[in-house]
Amino acid sequence: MITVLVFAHLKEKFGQPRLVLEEQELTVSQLRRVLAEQYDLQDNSVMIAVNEEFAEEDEVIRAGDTVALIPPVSGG
Amino acid sequence: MITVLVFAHLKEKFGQPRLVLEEQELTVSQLRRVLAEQYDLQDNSVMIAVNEEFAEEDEVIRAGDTVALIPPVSGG
Amino acid sequence: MSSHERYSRQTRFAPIGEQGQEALRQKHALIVGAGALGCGNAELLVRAGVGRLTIIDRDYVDWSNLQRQQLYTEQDAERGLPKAVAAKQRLSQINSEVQIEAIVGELSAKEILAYCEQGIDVMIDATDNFETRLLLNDASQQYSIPWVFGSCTGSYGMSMAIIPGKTPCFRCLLPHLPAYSLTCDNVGVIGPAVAMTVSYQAAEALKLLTGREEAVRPSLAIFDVWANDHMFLRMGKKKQAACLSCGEARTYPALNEETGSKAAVLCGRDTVQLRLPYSLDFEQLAEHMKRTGQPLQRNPYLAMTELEGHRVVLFQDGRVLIHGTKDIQEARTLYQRYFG
Amino acid sequence: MSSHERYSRQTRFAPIGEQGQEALRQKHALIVGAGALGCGNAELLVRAGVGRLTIIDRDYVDWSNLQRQQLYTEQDAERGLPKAVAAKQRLSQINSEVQIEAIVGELSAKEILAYCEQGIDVMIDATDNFETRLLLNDASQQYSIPWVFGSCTGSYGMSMAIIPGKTPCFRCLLPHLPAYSLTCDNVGVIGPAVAMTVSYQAAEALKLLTGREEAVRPSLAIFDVWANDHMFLRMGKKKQAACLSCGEARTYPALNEETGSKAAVLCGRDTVQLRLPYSLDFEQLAEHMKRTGQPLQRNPYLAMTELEGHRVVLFQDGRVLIHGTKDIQEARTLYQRYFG
Repeated sequence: MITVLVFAHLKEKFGQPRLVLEEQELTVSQLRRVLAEQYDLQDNSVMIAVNEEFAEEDEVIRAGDTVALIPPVSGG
Repeated sequence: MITVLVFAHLKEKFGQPRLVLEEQELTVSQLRRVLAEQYDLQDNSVMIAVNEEFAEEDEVIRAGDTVALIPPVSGG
Repeated sequence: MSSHERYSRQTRFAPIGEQGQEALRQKHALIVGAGALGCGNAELLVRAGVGRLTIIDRDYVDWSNLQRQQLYTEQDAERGLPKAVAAKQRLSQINSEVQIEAIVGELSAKEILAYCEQGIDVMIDATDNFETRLLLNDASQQYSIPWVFGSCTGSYGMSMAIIPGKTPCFRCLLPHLPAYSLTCDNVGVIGPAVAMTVSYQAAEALKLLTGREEAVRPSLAIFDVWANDHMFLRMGKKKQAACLSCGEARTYPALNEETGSKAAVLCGRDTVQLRLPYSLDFEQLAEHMKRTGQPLQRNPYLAMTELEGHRVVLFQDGRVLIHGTKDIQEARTLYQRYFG
Repeated sequence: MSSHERYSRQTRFAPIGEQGQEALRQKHALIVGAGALGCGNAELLVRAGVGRLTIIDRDYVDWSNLQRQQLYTEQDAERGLPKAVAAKQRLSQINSEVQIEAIVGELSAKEILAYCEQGIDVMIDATDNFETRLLLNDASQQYSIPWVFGSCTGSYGMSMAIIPGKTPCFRCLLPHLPAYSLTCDNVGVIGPAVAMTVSYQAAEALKLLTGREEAVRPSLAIFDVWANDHMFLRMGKKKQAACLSCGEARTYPALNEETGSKAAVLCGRDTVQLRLPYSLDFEQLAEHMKRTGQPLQRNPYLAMTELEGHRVVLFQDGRVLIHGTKDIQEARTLYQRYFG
């Protein structure tokens, strides 16, 4: 089980502040594909952190990890 | 092993941002006694949280828990 | 552009919307203190469009305030304006749609109860001492009015909304007041720590004032902007059944104590405050000072002089600040020597 | 009270002290943008006593800014003052010891390089778009000047100090710019989110400017003051060896692109900006408008008129804002029709 915390407008998009994925192991880019296919999240600019650390695209996420989806915003 | 995070001026008092106690199990009031005797912390007003939740004086702290010592300040 | 557009960026924020904005316009907030936290909270609520704001403070603008008290300018410090007066001036220029009341004086039990009777929707703690917080806390419980605690010193601060019947109260949270408390007087304070405390306080106040109590954070935020610490502490079972402020046999002790001692050492200042049992007539005072040959500087709100190296500030309500000492006896003696 | 006392609460903060205060007095900060983040950061640094501050902004004060832009008053909005001008006015009243330069205009690659040549110690991001951030980022890398990223929208924001040679750069952090970005135009923004972003930015700027780089937070802060989220995200291996801004074969692409398009839809505003290839003579313009019978409102910095329901604002440097549209072609057509 992988917990995915979501921030800002993604909360409304997903209708909840966190997702729970049943996957045992997947890479960050595989996660992006799952989010695109199952949750209609096409945005490549969303930053992804695993256990409060920024993750590379080939990094492996494992059951028990906590993922955060961080959409950049430009306002100032 | 119990990790004790310390805030504000307690960092300077203890010379470090965290203490590590070897105790396996003790109550919050026992922890206050340990801090008074071994670390010269006499201040009864310091708030104590265990695993990011406020703790009662009789609550039991166990190895692996993270304690936070939060000194109240009055400035404004 | 119309005043309707004025709040457009706030009404577009979905959790507030037009409805929350209208609710906010109907609300009355009380801010206790016009120091660093008072300035920041007042500015945020006035810009946001609260209907009515009452701000009370006992002090005047001093040069050492300018480093972090965002409503004040050099001119305010030069003129020695009472903070409440200077704050109202700036706040009115920022938003003339808000009804602003500024009170120069100390908050006593009698006064806070009178405000609560009038109808206050949220109280914001911008005080510099625990005694006044206990007063706010008891009044909050007696009248079921939420208040937002906040304090900061150095780079460290904390904040929490206290909602009667829902969260633990301040006395539950802090059953033992510190014997010695950190203030900006002894360890200083930096602007970003103030800004963060204000951000936390004003966010919760805005939730309460726009009718979104369900969004209020149920935890104490603590942070250190220099050491890069940050934590939300959940309340657990902290609410005390035996609490004298919110428990079953509550007595509201802070409201029943004699309101303030006659003399006190002020937090954050090397200063003693004396309370005379009568109000001061500045004309008479000026006459008296002319006879003794002391120069007296005046504005409509207060009079200042210099006695034996101590700056002395006299308010019309009978309060006298003696700067440059923390010794109440020394302050009394000095006052007696010149004013009898 | 002397100006020495002015910073007493900051020098008593041990990590700054007298030494840090003196260092700060020697430093020059550049703030890019005088919107919500620009106002807040500028006020904090000016109150803190930075030696010199340059602030640049292309916009003027509008009623919808007052809800969150702390340097401006109703009078500034009425007069339609350029933000940089209004900001300087207020900042000078706050602290006359700081040397403040206000520039009305857009930041181009040429300009930012010129500032860096002059000597800037820290750059603060108060822009409203990613393009300008990439410009700051490249200039920062080329001249080894740290900058402090910050952005916010709704109740959500983020901030991080970017230190060349030490942290990943902005391009490493955000290799893919969003196709569609949240701004205060589409989802609004609330004051407490601004205050928190400013607090994080100013804290890091203060560390850098007082010579305490070792205290800089090595993580991206993200937070949501309404949803009560808060996280510090560590950088991991995020620094990219192949990065075009900070990698081995860097080319500083943002500095080499043509500086800004001739026309652009402005973030946060239903507005198109046109750039004329010449500066505007307001006397001639007034003559021209008199002939066409259009009313023209002027102040020393800009001229405003109303054309077919669109407010049109003309700056001396040749920029023209057409409000009430996001259609660049429509804006061009309108301009052509009246000014040829």
